Amino acid sequence: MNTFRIFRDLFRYNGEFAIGLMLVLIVLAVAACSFFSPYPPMDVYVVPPDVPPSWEYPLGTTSRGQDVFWQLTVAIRNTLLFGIVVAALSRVISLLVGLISGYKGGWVDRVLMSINDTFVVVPLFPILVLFYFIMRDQMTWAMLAVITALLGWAYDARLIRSIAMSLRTREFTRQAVFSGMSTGKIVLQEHLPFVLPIVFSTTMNNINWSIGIEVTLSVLGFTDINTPTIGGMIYWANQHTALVSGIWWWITFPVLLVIMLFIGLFLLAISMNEYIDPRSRLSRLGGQA
Amino acid sequence: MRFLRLLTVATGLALAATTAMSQTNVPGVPRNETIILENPEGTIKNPGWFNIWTINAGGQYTGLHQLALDTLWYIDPERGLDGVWENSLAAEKPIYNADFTEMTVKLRPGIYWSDGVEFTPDDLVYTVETQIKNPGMRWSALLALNVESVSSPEPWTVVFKLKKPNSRFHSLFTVRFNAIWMMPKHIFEKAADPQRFDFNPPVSLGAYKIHSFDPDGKWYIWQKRDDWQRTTLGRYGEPGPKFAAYIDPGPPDKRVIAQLNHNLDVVHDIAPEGMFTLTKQSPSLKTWFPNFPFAHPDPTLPSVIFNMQNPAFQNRDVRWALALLIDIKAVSMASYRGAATLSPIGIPPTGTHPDDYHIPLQEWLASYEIDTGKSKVKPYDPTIGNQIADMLRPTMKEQIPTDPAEIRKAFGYGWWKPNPQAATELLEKAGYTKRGNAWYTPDGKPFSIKLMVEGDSRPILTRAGTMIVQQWRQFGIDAKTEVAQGTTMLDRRIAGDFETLISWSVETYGGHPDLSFFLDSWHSQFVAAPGKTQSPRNWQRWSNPELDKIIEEVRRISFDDKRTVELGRDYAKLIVREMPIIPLMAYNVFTAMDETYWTGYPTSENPYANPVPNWGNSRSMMVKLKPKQP
Amino acid sequence: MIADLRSIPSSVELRAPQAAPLLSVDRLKAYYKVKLFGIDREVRAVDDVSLKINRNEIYGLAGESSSGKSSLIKTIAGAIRPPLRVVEGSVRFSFKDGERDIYKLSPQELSAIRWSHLSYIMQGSMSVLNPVRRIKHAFADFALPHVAAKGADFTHLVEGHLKRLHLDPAVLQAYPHELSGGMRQRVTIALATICSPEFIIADEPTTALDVIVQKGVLAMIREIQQEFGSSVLFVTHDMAVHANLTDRLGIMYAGRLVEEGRTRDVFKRPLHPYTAHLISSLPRIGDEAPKKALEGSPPSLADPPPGCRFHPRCPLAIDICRREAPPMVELLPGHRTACHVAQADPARVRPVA
Amino acid sequence: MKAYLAYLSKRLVQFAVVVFVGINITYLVTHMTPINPVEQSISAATTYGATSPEAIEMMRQSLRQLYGLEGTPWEQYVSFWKRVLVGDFGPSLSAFPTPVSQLILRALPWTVGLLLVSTLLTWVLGNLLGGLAGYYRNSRVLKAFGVLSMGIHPIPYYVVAFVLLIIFGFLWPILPISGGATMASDRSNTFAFALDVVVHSILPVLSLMAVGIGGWFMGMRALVSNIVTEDYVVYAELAGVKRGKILRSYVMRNALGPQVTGLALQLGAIFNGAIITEQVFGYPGVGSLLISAVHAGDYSLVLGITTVSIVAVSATVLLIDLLYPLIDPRVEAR
Repeated sequence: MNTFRIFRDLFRYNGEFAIGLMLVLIVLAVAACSFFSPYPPMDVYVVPPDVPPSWEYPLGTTSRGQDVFWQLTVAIRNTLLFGIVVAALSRVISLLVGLISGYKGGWVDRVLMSINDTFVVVPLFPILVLFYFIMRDQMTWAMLAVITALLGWAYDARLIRSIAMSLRTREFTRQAVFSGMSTGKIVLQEHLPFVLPIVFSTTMNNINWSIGIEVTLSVLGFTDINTPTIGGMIYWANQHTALVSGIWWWITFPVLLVIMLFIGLFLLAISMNEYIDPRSRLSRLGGQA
Repeated sequence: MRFLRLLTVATGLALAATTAMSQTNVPGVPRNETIILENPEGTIKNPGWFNIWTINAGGQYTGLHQLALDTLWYIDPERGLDGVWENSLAAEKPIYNADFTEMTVKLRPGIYWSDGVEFTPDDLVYTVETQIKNPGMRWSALLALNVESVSSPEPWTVVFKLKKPNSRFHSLFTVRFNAIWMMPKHIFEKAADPQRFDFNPPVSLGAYKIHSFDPDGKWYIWQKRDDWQRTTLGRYGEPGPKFAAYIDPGPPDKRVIAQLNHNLDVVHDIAPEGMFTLTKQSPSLKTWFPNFPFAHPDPTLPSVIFNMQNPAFQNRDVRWALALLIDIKAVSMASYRGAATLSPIGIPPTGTHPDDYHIPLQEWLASYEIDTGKSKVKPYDPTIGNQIADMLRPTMKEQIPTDPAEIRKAFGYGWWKPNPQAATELLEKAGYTKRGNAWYTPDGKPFSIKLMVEGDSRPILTRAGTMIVQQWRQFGIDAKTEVAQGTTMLDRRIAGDFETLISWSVETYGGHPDLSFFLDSWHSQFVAAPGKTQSPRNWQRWSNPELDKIIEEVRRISFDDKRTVELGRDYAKLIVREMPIIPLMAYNVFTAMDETYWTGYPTSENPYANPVPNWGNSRSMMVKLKPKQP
Repeated sequence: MIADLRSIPSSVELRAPQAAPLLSVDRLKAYYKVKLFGIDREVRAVDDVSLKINRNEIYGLAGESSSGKSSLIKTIAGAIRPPLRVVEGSVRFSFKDGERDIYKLSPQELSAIRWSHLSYIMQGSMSVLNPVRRIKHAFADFALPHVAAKGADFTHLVEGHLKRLHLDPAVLQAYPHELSGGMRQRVTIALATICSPEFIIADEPTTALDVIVQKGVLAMIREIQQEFGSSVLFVTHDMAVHANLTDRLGIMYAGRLVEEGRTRDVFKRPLHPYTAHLISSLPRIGDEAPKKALEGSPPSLADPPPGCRFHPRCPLAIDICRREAPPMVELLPGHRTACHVAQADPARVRPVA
Repeated sequence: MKAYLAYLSKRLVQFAVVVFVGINITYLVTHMTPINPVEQSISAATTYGATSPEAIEMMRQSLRQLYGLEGTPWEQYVSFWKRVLVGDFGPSLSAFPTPVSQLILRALPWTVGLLLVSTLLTWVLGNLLGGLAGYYRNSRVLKAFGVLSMGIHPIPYYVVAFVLLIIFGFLWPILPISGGATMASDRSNTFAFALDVVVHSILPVLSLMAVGIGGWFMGMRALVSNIVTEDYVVYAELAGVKRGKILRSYVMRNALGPQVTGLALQLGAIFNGAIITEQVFGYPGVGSLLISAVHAGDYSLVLGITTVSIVAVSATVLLIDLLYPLIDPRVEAR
């Protein structure tokens, strides 16, 4: 089966996948719109401020004189990119550490897990804030993404390690060892497919987590406020006491979009998981018929 | 399943139970006898520490320096209860000898500490000597540098012998925002080490004494002394509120909510939008200006500060060009939603300053001319305030004043007209070139400017900076804001680690024309070498022989000498010519007062005090406040 | 090997069967109804099966994997969950205290007969015990509701039962992972038989055990059956086990019962070509050439072939086999088969050499 | 037993290493920040008052002495460890001379009280409901709860907290929105004070639960839907074991392992405080202490808090590792 057909069938026959895909596509479409924004994203007072949602400004305008819709397109693009970069980087690290540690065992495992545990126990938030002070204006979102990724892999690495450990004792691994496959090959060819479903679902969680970090840091003002992000929008709305001033659309729409993204990713993850994981596919057919 | 039902019932019950509990009721402290004010310090990390004479150990604006402490003199940033100058613990103004090497203070008798001990010259002598002896104490250095000896040769008189002439020595004991507060000798001499003594509970010299405070640092409650007549405030009559609570009300939105719920009588500062919400929703709101812009202009002057040691900004034409690129109307809108009081000169347009400086200089400003190399331009536009008022009138309606005098008071006395043409000519004169849409420096590099803003801690200035950067960028300069959150700002500002910066290096008394409060530190003798730490407040690191001459002249004349105003105007003109900072506006503080429980707050119509509740002289408010409810 | 196992006497020879069968399955159809990618699909796992099991007998059920035998016993045990559901037919037990139609009972009634009357030894002894609880808890959970004894009496009861089965009561304190595979299977059997059930379903209880252990486990089942006088429905694809243990034997193919008779008769004289194939594929001492495998693979139950479901692989298939499904007919006394060829001439079916 | 002791000692060494490295990382990072506590103190003391450049220079010198910032970085590092090993974090630099430990101890009861209650409540409720939802797949109530918690889960916490605050503090003002207790309440009346503290903690706890519950709920539901297909569950069902018993002893019990580990990590992390909760609800606690310490360049205080947190998290992880065989007997001491 080629990939396209799998997707087509999933879309046609799996409601969760269809809804998930639709939601993610909407979010992506909004992000893509950012390239057609009529206003430079950083400019303020380009439209009249505080206009509620209307025909002219479908999502209203902010107290900074920005169009919420166009601002949102750039914000979601940056936030999404941030989440993806963090997730991708930290997945690579946690996969490497988890698989090697679980497969090699012994002192390699002990050393790697000591490092791993150190990252689990080091309090993330103060470190991020301190880094903000160290990096100062070099603390762009890309930098923040790298640092967040460096601090955000440890927990999942442990998860992957435990799976790799159980795989190591299985029959096919022994066979592979006897047939003289190299460690790298075994890990990549034999173990990775078993680990992928878990990677998939942790990726979703990680994207969500990193967006949360971004928003928290922004709300406290510990990010580069020049780059529009979802957290940045909330930051500015907050600076203008938008909630008590009744400028609800400034906060509601970014939040809605984040919810859509999250639910979309969640549905995609569970439906894809069902497709990838042979066990749950079997259980759909009711065990052995 | 049963569990779910149980949960629902339990939640319902819990909510019902709390409904009954939610009324704020403080036992023994009746709400109608209490004024609740915001302490902008927030939560006090170390709440039980009242020793304000150590550096930065506990809370200061918890009511401690407003209501409990006292010192020799006060200068009100507005008109004052009985004039700008107030002799507080001192019976009269400071008496200097001819060469300013000796200052004599006559003290007021009959003032008592809250534990019944009389305040005497010994307390003043002790305050000075203890601090000199302990270099870690807060005013130790200032006193050690100035004071040769202090003594009380006759009753109620204290004589300071100074190490060198200083015509402004009394300012150390004169409250603008704060000053050197008197220490109770009889308490501190019992402490083993005055630097490690927490002074808890504090003994007051003011009209209020401590009632209770939150061990977690969220609130302090002060109670009116029974013997309030025996304090310096006593001569103005009985203070209205029996209790004064200084609290940490949380982020801006919550301050608005708290005031709408009548749980916070005085909001120190909020975002303009919060103030607009209050004007719409709170019928009991009182503000400094009854109409737009509502806020109280503090005698501080936010400006674009150039790092004058940076070669890029050493050319006056470049600085002027950057000033002419600013569309101040847009900046005013972006920062204060139009509620800014503008000033084109290096003096804040507040208190008595307009009468002394802004109005007399109008003519000079109007005729001031700059030479762009190609043309001569008169950049001043006295109608900017009117333009902003006209711009706001459609949305804010009758809240915008119409009387020209009112407009000038609210929106300032004019500013520079944006003039990109002149800016272009000035830049070209300085050797800059425009290629395509971008400007290049004389040595061919892209002309880039970073403007440092404070972010969260000064949202208004951050907004202004963002707007100015946008205007520079639209002109073809590669401009960017740099956020230096709160403390980083302080570090980088003293280190000179910035290109340009929005902050203030000008702070004045407001109610008194003397400028030495900030100006003295601008003397070139204090300018640090690049890379070294610059001391307050000459952040621009500007040295100018002409300025030095003015400062030295000021040092030679006394505080109340008529010539200070003349010299101040010379300074103002010099700043216009040299533009080492681009003065923008007063720092307008959106202090919101609620008249549900109290009336008689200071306003622009009755400007007897600065309403901003963390200023030391906000104590005057207490004697004017009258209960609204029996 | 087979000869060794034969030493256990068949129960049929000891006791005559009672008149009323303990279990009657009548024209039972149980299908998986699956909606896969939006297409309704029906998997006919059990298709028109009728059989009877008498008191005090061991009935064997044989067939390849995915022949529907697991679905059949799940259906008989009343242990089906969607998407598997009963489409037609009935499953009736005549227990000592009355007759019950499994699919007419309320969930409470069904729970009540479980373990006390109807017990089940599930496939995969490795994983049927909760790995994080001690074995004694499993006994309490499973049996306590069905016996009168409580507290110490119950413990005595369990220990007595274990001793009777030659198991050390100390296993009660153990966790499943601490026991060997054979031991775990014995414990599972003890667990299934604690309430002396009248009917025991044993689903591949010896699969994945090595031969020595297998022998012990089989002996244990036989012993229990004799002691309690229970009936056992014994499922395995291992014909050798059937030969040694069961009294009667049913053969399933593609969701249908194709042959049924006394085990001895079926082995001696298979009446269905598929059975004949199964028997001939048993290894015998002295075999040299590998056995010839049946060509093709079992049909998909979602889309079974018309007529006799075995015909695409049947060496004897004739025209009618492709069109009509053969009925189950008793050709010899107590020996039924569903084969057009055999019904025409039973002699034509014989084990392939 | 011997194997367990060997494991224990190995694990203890690892604990020590992790704590040591962790504290060193934070030490390094805090000392890399450009914020200078001396300058911060000076700025705080002189922001509005009269001052002179010469005086500032004098202050700078005496403060460096007072704060003990003289000496080489190595000497400072060594003296830091000497103090930490005896549990002394030294004086706070932004509230000199108050000891750091005193500041932390004052804030800690609030933080621990609030976060312990909310974390445990969230965990219990989330897992209970998630377990039920995984087991009773057709329950409408549970499905609705699933959708709701999934919808709230991704909303930035700040927004959730603020919306709650506006609803219950402004639109329908039935709950206190600020502080840990009523102003000037009588703390000697223990019962009334305790009730007051509980009422003040309702909104913070609710907000924390609202965003936290979805994670546990979804995690547990996924775990349970896997477990219900396990043989031992199917077998117990076949045996007619009561559903409630199956749910408790077979399904939930077996799903507990990973969730307990997650809980341990969260419990350890509560020593960081809940910065945004504290900010929004004006709740006293370690979080705001930490932020203000960072702002003030008070690395003594930052290090004090992070060290407490690192030790707490490592200790709970260690404890869970050592106790894990109780939850899952299959896990032997490795």
